Amino acid sequence: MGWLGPEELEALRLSLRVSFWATLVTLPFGVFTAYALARWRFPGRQVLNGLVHLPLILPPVVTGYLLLLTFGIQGPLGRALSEVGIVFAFRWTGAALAAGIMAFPLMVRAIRLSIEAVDPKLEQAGATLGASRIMVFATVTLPMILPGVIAGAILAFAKAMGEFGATITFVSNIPGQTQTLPSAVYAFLQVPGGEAAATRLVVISVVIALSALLASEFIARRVAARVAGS
Amino acid sequence: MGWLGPEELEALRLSLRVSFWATLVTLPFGVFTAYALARWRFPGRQVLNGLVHLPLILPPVVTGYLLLLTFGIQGPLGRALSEVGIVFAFRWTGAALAAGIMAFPLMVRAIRLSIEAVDPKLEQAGATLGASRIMVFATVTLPMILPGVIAGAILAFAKAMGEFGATITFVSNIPGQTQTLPSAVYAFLQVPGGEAAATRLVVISVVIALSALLASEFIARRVAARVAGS
Amino acid sequence: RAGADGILVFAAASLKNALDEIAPAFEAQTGQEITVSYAASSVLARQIQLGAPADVFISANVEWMDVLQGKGLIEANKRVDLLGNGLVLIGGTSAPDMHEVTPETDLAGALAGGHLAMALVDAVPAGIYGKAALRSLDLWDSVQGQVAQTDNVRAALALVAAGAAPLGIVYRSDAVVEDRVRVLAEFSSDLHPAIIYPAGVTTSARPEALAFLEHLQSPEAQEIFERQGFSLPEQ
Amino acid sequence: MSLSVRLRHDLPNIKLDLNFDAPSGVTVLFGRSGSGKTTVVNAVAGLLKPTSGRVAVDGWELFDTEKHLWLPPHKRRLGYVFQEGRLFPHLTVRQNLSYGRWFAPKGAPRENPDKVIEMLGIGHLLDRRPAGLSGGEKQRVAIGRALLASSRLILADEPLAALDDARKAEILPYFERLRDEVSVPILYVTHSAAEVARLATSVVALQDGKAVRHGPASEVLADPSVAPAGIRAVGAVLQVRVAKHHSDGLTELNAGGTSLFLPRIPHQIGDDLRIRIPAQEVILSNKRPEGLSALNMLEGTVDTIRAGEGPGAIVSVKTPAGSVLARITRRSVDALGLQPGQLCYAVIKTVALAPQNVGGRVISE
Amino acid sequence: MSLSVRLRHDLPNIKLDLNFDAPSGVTVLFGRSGSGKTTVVNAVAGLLKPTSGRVAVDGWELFDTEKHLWLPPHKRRLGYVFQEGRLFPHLTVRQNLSYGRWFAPKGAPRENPDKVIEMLGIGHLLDRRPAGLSGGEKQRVAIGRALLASSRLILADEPLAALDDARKAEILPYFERLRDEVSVPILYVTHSAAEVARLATSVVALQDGKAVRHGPASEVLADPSVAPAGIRAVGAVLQVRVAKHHSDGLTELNAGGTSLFLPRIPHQIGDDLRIRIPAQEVILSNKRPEGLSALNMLEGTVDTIRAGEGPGAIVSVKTPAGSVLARITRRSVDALGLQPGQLCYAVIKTVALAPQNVGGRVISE
Ligand SMILES: Nc1ncnc2c1ncn2[C@@H]1O[C@H](COP(=O)(O)OP(=O)(O)OP(=O)(O)O)[C@@H](O)[C@H]1O
Ligand SMILES: Nc1ncnc2c1ncn2[C@@H]1O[C@H](COP(=O)(O)OP(=O)(O)OP(=O)(O)O)[C@@H](O)[C@H]1O
Ligand SMILES: [Mg+2]
Ligand SMILES: [Mg+2]
Repeated sequence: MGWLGPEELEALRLSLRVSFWATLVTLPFGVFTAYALARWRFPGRQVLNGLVHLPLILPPVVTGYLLLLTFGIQGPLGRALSEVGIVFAFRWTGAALAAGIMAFPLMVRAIRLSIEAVDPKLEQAGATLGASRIMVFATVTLPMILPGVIAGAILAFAKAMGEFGATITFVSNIPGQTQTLPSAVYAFLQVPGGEAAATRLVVISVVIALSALLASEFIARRVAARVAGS
Repeated sequence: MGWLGPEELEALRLSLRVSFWATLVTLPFGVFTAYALARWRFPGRQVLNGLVHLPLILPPVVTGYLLLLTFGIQGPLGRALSEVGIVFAFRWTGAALAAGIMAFPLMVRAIRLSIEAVDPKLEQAGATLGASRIMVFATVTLPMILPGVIAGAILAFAKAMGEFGATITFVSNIPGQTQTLPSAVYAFLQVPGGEAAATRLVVISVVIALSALLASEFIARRVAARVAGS
Repeated sequence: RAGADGILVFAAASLKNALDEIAPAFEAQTGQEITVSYAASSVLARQIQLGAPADVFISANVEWMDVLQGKGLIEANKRVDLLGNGLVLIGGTSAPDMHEVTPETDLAGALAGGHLAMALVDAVPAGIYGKAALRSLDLWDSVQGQVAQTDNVRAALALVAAGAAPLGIVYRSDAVVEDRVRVLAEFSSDLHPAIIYPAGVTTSARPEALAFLEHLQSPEAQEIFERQGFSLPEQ
Repeated sequence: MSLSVRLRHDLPNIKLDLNFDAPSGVTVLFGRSGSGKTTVVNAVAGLLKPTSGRVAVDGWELFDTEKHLWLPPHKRRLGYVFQEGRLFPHLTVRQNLSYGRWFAPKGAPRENPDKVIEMLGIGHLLDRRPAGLSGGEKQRVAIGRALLASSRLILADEPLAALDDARKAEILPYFERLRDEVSVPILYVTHSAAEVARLATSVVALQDGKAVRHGPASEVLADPSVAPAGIRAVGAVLQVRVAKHHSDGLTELNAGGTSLFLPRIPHQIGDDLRIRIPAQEVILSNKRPEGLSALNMLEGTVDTIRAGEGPGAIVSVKTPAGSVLARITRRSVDALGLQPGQLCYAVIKTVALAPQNVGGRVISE
Repeated sequence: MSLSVRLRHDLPNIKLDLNFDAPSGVTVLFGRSGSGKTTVVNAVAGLLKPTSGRVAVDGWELFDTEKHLWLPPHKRRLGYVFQEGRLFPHLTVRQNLSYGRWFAPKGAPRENPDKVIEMLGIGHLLDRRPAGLSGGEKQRVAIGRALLASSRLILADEPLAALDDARKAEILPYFERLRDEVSVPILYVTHSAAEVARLATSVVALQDGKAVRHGPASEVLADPSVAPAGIRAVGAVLQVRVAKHHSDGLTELNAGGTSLFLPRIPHQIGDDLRIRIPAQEVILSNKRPEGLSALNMLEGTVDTIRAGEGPGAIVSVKTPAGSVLARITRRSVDALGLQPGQLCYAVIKTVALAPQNVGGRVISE
């Protein structure tokens, strides 16, 4: 990648790190939320459902602003968390938080649909064989939804790679800290003649995200074939 | 809605129109693409898959710019289509195109997962009973994936309601023509004192999108219950 | 054609308040309908390059106008420098006054480890101007690592308003209306290139567009601009 | 010939290699679990594309790999009862039943839905969906769906396995009727010797994907070496005619001049029937037995004695009614001093004959 | 008492209302399709929460709605063979088989997997996944999975319906062993009279959700009015002891001092067995028969004569071996002049007795 400047390389590295951690950390929450939405009936279920979808519906700037108000230095949660050493404001962790939240609805949707496709009769069979709810989940449901989980995770990763509006609003653009690829692309597009540089960055991020996507297809297909038993 | 100015009302109406048509027109394509990706093996399948996902990965501004280059007045497709009377540039149709394209990957994902959950053995059973491929699709596959299709459509609608970056880049922000709710929100946020108006618009669009989402949950659950036969 | 029944104005988003007030007056006077599309100057300029049916373009920076003019899309001899603006240093409501930023100002000390909110310093005009000013004051190197850049100047304002950043550099026109921030100091206008909002009519514009351009320079219009915190360009 | 099947196909576990021409009527595929029965049926249905082969029904080719001919399943006009039901979960029972008819050609001969529904006892389920049905109810609906598809070929993969005897007894005659009246060729998989005896026109015995035995039902069933059926399936099949219905509930049959008695059957006097006499159920005597409760005694001469596996032997006795097989112990063979050519009597219980061993047209009122 | 079931539950179609205490051993649920068998089994398994009721196994309560006690399914220590298989598609056959053991308490008594695998004939399938298995193969794996779950209660819903006779004959003794040696209570659903006769300690006959008949297998089977089994299921069950294995492949049993012969069975001399004699298979004679191939002749006196439906009658004969039932025609009853108290002989074919009518411990080498 000789044709990338050091700052752009930095942005690429950061984007990868942010997207990776955003995906990894949200994944368990995504699986749990999807499971709860798919299989449990509880009061507030629709509220949770709406909440999960909010980032998809809100303009990203608004999401970013809400994050700023909540997790910023002055925000209630931000202050509480900073006491235990977790700081989001103006850190790459904040970028990951923003990316994770923006990608969350996509992840949950994908996983939830695959959970709904699992025949509860198989889970019942697991229970009669002595597996508790959690073990049934771990040994029956989870392996069977693995294609959906992988798909959801990579989808979230791709989305995180492209996230811009919420991130820049929440943690702004600090080179080496919070300047992700999309921020860099945006900056290039603001000035006359920046198209070439922007294109270069877009190509890189597209190649990465598409590779991840294809890899996920491949993995998911392998897993699905294993699950279907052929 | 007495507390909405005429311009804001206009934006709301336009957003609804744009999202509605974006969803409606892309739906058949979405179903078809999802089916092709889920059930057919053809060369270029992964290319199609990547293409479908591009809008998710690209920063919206980039997507909008590409749309402008392609479907704009001077773009190759834009020019060709305008000869047959289809004009996207700086029209609400263009906003619908942008919204549709941005929402397309979400729609396809949702539908595709639900197609993959349909047991091909049931489709085989349909075939042995004399139904051609298309009829099997219409009488077995489609009814069974209806919850997924509804979910995908509403998801797309919600996404379309919130789409901003690609839209404003492609068709600008012309009141009554291309100024959707999110564009109006953007404009308000760019000037001092616009926050109250912006918040009002955000609340409206969230209420609409969430209602649609809840309605879709409800419908999908009804359909799923019917399909599951309980 | 979009805006077929009137004049289509492409204007930098920061002008929304002012133009929303000016346009109805013009409409009432002339019966000409005005439609304004507000977006980032870069977005609008690109759209005009690719054939957007705009009649009037008001940019927040000179460069994009130059690009369009260079391509022959703007009537060169009708172009005017419509407005000016100033840069200010803002802080929270309880931050102490600083009067003027000078080379001696301990900006880094005032930040106390926090961040200085600015628009993108290499891409967005307000950021570019701010960086130039800090450079002139030799303050840039001391704060460079603490600059939090946002995609537009309003977002930088929001960072300060929300208390996320102790200080920020924004346009005077933005700072005056926000209650949660106060202007700590003004940057002298000779510290940075002149902040100019050029306006012009496109080469494909309908004749009525010129009237609007002239109306923008009328005293009534100028008074509204000034009320919104803009200055008149130093001719 | 009505059903002509030639198939070659490799599965990971077994190599399918079959070739049989079956006469019109019911062809039963017989064989142990995993021997390839379902695979053959799927190939005939077009759900599986075999490596090579040809299948034709009444001369109408469904596929021929040499001619590169391949009819897709929906053009084969099938009624397929799957081993696992495969009801459409989103349709009601009624809609499942009529599904096939939506696509049948206009003029196709069709079964009377009301009759099929009544026979299957699913009238009270019509408005329900499959999810809430019991195992047997699902299977009955699946049978109904296949029967009502106005098809030219019926495939049935263990259709009655999930049903109780009483229900089986109600449904079997229907398949007979299809065979005899409607003359739809039927490819039928079962593990039940009784079903074979009752329905099969010809039997194809499968073992590890190969047809190890193939022939008319009466021949295959008379052969004690037919492994899949088990020794209990061995029996003779006699051609008889209904002679008289007695007032005490018995029906008298004429079998080559001799009388056979069995509990009342619903056939009309003069009807020609096939009746299976399980070798299992026949007792031999070397003198005319007296004072026995068994009403049927056929005088004949011992034809062959084949010592079977274990302590048993199959004795074939030539009687005026036809060849009768008896499975008795070797000890009895010795005790009675049975030898080929010797006079002996075959004793058959009346109740051993009915009802599942009688095949033939039933005229329902 | 070992299995105590009290249930009340309303389904859209039928109202379940049951109450039975079954002794330890196999309790067979018997009844037509749709009578509620699976629903009962599901309630015992905890997959369905009935409106009210109580189920206890060996005094251990699984649930009691009055006490608000409800053990979730995974705490009930079950081995459930489902009517529709329900194998885990993502696991190999081997993993499916060992699934239950992953969760069994450490010290729980466990079956030997190798033995179960051999008995079920699934050794060659261990590394495959369910999707590629034939119907019968799937069912065998499902049986294995339940048997290997180290459970305190086995539920089997038509476990053998999809299997051929030979395989059934191999698996049935295994359930017997579970019943006799491991003494796991078994709730077993079947439509097959032979399985009932062979396995059942007690039988619960269901009709429209109600237990219309409930009692020891020998009683229920001797009752011609038990509708679900069909008249062919009627038979006597005798207590016998293995006396001798003869060199010609026969085994001699001692039944109350009388000898009975049947093809060699794998039990040891001195073993106590139950043997079912289907009424269907018994011939009566009013004089000592001679020259017959049937080796078993029991002398006795006529006890009762019950005219059944149609032309038949069930004659009960008191013999030293116990009560024997014979199903013969009323015409024969008249012809033989049978009357209560009269001397008569019950003739039973040797081959009619084996193998599926013999129950008891099998000592495998
Ligand atoms: N979830 C359900 N919803 C509605 N009806 C049901 C449901 N489950 C069972 N039934 C009905 O209850 C009755 C008993 O069903 P069940 O499955 O217990 O029968 P079964 O005796 O096991 O029959 P089979 O021998 O056919 O398996 C049937 O008529 C069935 O249609
Ligand atoms: N898709 C497949 N992949 C791998 N092996 C298969 C596949 N389908 C069938 N087999 C194997 O081929 C053999 C024949 O299967 P088939 O289903 O035809 O048996 P079957 O005679 O119908 O048995 P059953 O009586 O148990 O239904 C079995 O051993 C099975 O495991
Ligand atoms: Mg099969
Ligand atoms: Mg059942």
